Amino acid sequence: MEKYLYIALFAPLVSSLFSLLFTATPKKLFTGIVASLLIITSLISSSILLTHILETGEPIHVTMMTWMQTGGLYIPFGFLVDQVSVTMMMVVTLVSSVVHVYAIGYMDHDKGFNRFFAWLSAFVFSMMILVMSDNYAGLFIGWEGVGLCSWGLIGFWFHKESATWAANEAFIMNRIADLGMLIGLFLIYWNTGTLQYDGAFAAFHQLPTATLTWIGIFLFIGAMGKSAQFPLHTWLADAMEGPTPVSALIHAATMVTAGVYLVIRSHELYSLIPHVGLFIASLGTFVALFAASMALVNRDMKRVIAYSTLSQLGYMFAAAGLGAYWVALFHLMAHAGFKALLFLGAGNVMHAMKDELDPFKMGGLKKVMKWTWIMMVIGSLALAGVIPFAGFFSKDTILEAAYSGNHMVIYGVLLFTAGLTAFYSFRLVALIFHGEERYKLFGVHPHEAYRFMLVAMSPLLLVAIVVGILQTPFFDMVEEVLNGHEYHIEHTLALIMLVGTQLFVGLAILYAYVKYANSKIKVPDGTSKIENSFAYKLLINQYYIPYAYEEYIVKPYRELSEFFWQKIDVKVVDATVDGIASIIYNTGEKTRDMQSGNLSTMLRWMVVGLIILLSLAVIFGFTVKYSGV
Amino acid sequence: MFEAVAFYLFAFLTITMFIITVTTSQALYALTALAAGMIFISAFFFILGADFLGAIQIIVYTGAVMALYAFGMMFFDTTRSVKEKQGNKFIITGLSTLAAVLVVLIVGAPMVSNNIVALYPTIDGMGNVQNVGLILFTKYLVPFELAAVMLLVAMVAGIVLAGKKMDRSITLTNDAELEIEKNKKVLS
Amino acid sequence: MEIGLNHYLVLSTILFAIGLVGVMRRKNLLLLFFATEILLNAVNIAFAAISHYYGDMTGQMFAFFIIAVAASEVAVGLGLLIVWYKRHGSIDLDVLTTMKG
Amino acid sequence: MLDHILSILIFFPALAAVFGFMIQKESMRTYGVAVALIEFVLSLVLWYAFDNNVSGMQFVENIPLIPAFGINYSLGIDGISLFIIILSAFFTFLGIVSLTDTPKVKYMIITLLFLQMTMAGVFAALDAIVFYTFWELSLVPMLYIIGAWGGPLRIYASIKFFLYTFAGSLVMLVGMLFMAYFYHQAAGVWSFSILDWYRLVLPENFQLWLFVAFFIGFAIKVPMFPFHTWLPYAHGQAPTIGSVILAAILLKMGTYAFVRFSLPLFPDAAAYFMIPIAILAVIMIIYTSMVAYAQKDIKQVVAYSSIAHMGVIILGTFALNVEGVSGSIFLMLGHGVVAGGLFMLVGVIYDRRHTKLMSEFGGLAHVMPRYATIFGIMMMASVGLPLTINFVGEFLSLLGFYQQSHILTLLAGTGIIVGAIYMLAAYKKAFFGEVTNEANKNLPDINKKELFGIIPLVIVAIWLGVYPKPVLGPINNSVTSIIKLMHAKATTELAKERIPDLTKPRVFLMKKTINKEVN
Repeated sequence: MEKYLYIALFAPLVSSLFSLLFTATPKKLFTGIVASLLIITSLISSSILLTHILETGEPIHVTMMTWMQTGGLYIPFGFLVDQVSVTMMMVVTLVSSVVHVYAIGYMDHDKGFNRFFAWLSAFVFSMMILVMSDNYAGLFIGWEGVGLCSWGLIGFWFHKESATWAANEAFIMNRIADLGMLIGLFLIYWNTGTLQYDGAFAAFHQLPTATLTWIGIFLFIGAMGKSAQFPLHTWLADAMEGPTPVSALIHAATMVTAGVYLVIRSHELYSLIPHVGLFIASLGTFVALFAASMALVNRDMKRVIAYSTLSQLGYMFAAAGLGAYWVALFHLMAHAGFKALLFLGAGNVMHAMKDELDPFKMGGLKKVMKWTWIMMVIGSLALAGVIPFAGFFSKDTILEAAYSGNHMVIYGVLLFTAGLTAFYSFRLVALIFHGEERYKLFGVHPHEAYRFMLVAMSPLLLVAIVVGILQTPFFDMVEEVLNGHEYHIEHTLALIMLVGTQLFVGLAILYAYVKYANSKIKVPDGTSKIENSFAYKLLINQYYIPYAYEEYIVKPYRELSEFFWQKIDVKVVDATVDGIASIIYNTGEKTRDMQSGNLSTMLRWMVVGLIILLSLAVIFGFTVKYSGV
Repeated sequence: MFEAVAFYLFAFLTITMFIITVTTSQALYALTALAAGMIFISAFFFILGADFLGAIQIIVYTGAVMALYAFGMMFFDTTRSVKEKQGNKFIITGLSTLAAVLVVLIVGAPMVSNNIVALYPTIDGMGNVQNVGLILFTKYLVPFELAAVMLLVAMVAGIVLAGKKMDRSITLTNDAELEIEKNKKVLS
Repeated sequence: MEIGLNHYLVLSTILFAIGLVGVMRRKNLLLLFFATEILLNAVNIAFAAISHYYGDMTGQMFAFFIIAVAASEVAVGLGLLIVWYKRHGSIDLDVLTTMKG
Repeated sequence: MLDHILSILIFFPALAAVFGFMIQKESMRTYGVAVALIEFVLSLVLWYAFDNNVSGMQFVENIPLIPAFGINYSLGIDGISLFIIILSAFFTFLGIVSLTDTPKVKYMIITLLFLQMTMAGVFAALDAIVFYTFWELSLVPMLYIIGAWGGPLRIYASIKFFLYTFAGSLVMLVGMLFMAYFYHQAAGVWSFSILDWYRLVLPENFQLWLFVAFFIGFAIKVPMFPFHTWLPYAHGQAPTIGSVILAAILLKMGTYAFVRFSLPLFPDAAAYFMIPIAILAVIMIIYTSMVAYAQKDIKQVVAYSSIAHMGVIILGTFALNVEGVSGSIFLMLGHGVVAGGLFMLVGVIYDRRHTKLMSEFGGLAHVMPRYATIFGIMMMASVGLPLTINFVGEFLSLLGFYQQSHILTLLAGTGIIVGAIYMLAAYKKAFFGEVTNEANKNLPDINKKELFGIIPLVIVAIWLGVYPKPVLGPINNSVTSIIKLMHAKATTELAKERIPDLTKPRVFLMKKTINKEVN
């Protein structure tokens, strides 16, 4: 089995290095094909590992080699495949295989084709390290690695100012969170003496709650950055500057869920500190609502989906924070499927619309892009949580978990958010695929995507449809590791809740259709009443948070830097040094006059010197005399 | 009483002479005043019982040194008055006084505290010259010999230095000749 | 009115001061030499006086050597002075500035 | 030969440099490369012959120079100095190989070879006077390199560099003389041998003064805030090769000396001054990172980033535990490789455009993709991405210091954020966007000779990031023995508490929690 583990891990690396060889050369189709094949190899190996885990239930644990060893610190490259990580591996390899194949079509005309695959495969490799590592340090390698690849991929079209800006923003925001995670690692090491999961988890039980709380908080800060939780969320929406397959893979399915994975992985820690868990859940709930509200009005197709990702991540954190780790993982899995599907569908639309992102400028695309339409609708249904699609099972369980944990506020907010989710998803679908064919005004001739791209998307479609049925087997698989339990609410109540939720969601969908699928929709020009309302402005400007960051953090930082350099470094520190030097130099210049060569002057100075020496002698004599020696 | 009268008299004379020496603008006056001052100083030596030293003072200073100066002055143009353009006189006087006071302080301090012990005490019943001789030729024999050699060297040096081109006088050559000579030197 | 050591020391101080004044204000090298002679003699008086009042011959010995040194100095100094004068035609200190830094 | 390998390492380049005067101008480069290669191979032989299991000094040589004062020509290396010596030979080699069309290349090579002698000497010396001699001698070739081949302000920069560091080392010399005097007082004989000094336990107040004296000398060399201002000038004016050697090796002398002198000689003082120095280090990290962000000249960005990294090294050194000190030594190597590489890369673009202003560039990734890739790798190494050489060092340094202070480590950790900010901003300005400047449209990509200089650095940067063990192992051994020595010598309670006792079984559980420190 170790063989498959290594294949699953290193196939993406090989793929990346292979593509790297051709980065500086023009497009070569075979790099895409080879890369995809290698990723699929990784997927197959992961599947073999999954079957192994399902059959035996035995986790596979290997230690490849030592990484760092000094003092009491020992960090190996160790890999662990258990029920949790194999789930993540499946998610990662499946989505990335799909995205790789899809990208062959999507990046068809791009001159950075080879480079794209190098980055994309490198990302998969980092993600595999992240999920497979058996210690926190290894997780951190993957953690930073995915950050790097995300930087490279968001800024893939580096000629665009906005893209590079977004790339840097994402990297730096992630670094802020990484610092938190690093501190968490330090705390774990100095308190438990190891960074291995098993050793650390065992030691956690003996630690005081205060220490555990700090560890929990710092690790969660790390998770907040990667999973774009408030207040570090702004980078995710801006990250949509990257190519759409990247958005699907990194900013929907895998990387952003790494934070959730971290919390699930550290469940032994978080179950010891439920108050931190509650904070996580509350923050998650808040983000779910907060992000959904921003998605309501946004006029950028990809950003809407990004906000919905943010919102769904909030759901996952809500679940994980409440101790329902397996539910969080399940929602992660389901979400990866349908969200990647939505993104890739959006990618098709973008391709058809020549990179147009405003859904108001589309409309009626159903006729030309039937398959994409179907996929988007199914993806949206799954996202909205309509029975019997994937989202229904996972989201409903989260609601149940909140309800049975007696967290009524969380429950209520999450329920309300579910409605919002349904609304904005179908607002998007309605605007893009139904109503007037507004795109004709802009002279675009949309066409359906390549056939193989659609085929490539089909596994995701499958996931979005059927994954819900797998809930019970999935629970059986992970319950051993995650100490989960199923949530049983009284039958009639459960039924009422189910019907109520479905009705609510259904109404929201209906409302979205009624409002946006009719022929009266025009391209907004900023004059309508709603566009001038306060709420709309607040939401379209993302609560003015990016503006505030720019104004109150970035600008002051830049000015302070300038100040430090121009004023402090040059005018104070360096000037002091030069001042000392010039004092000495000027003393020399001045005393040069003494050496006029005129004997008379020199004699006078001699007398002065004589007096000084004599005075010193006298003073010294007195000190000797009166100091009692 | 006699001692006091003599001290004050000679003190007054010495100081006057030396003040003339350092203030006069005529070189010849200065020379004369200096010679007189030297002789008056020897009076102090006699009062203090250092007869030998007094004799030496007269012989060496007034006899030899002053004669040297007098001969030396023949080479210079001593007839013009010496030009004296000095800066602040207070500084000069002040500095001098301060230095002098400090010297006294340093020299005087051990005596005030009375922790001085005679290294080579005078032997009673012996004349001053005998005392001097006794110590000079025992304890200070080497310095004495060195002083002798030094004097010899100084003599030779003085002759050699001053004796170059004794045959020509600069005061008597005119400027044009001097100019030519200077150019020659530069060329060579 | 007994004449004590202090009287001699004060006298010596006054003479020394006069000598220093001379050293500092004289521009003519020859007259500068005179001033140094005054300095030496001022010290000589002090030595002789101390020697007398403490009954120690060392002071006289020093005065003796000082005289010797003074004599040599005059001999060599005058020789140099003459050479200098021959070369530059002046023994004014203001002209002697070849050592300007 | 192995008995005298250190002497050979030190004096072979010097001898070769002397012979270099007789070599013809045309064949000088070949000669220089050959000599540097032999030197590098010798240093590798040294590594091969080095016994990893011994924590003490190896290849010791001892020849009395002035026996009356106990001054000996005494050499030896341990796990700490071994790799820095190898690094210096490595950089001399790469530097000569990648030397671009410098005027008077003959004299440049001779100077570099002399410089290599002094560098090897500093790191191999076991006698304070020998150490001091090489320490000061190393200034001369560098002064010459900056002053003769530098930019327009070269005279100012070189004089500043020389006088500043020289003034510091004079204070250090006074400290050394006092140290020898105290040794004389205690042992009755004079000795300048560092190993002898190790055995001397000084009273705390003496330690404090001596520590300060040594500290000033080392801190200027490092350079620590606020003694750092000579560095930007030196880097700004120095030719590429000068910057490379300066950043890669010469700065390490200061931090190396901290480990070699300050820690084992004055454990109480080190513990006493730990927090103030750490505060300085934190200021260094954050402040210089911000200053780096404000720079307009890409070389200055790298120069200031060097200072920030040196701050992390200082922090690791004064963690006073094995993790931190090992990490700081590893980071010395890491920073040497990475900063040296970055300076070389800046040199590549400077050779093409004769400017280093970022506003002159933009969109270079279009015209020079290979160059952009390599620069990107080195930049990411500099930012401290895992699996690159800098991460290992930074991680261990911060990890080590975390034991001593939570809050200071947290503040120092912001260095990884601000570090990313200035590096990415600089990279964005120079490489991303459209090519706007006409002059950049047809720049040739990085060529073979430049690649030959830079690729080994990239390989080392990644190799030691993935597999640091062969280097970290020997370092760990030597550091462990130093920490043991420090704990044994510590006299004050504070020092006993701050320097871990390695003889006892380790107890993990931190003594103070964050809550305590916050309160």
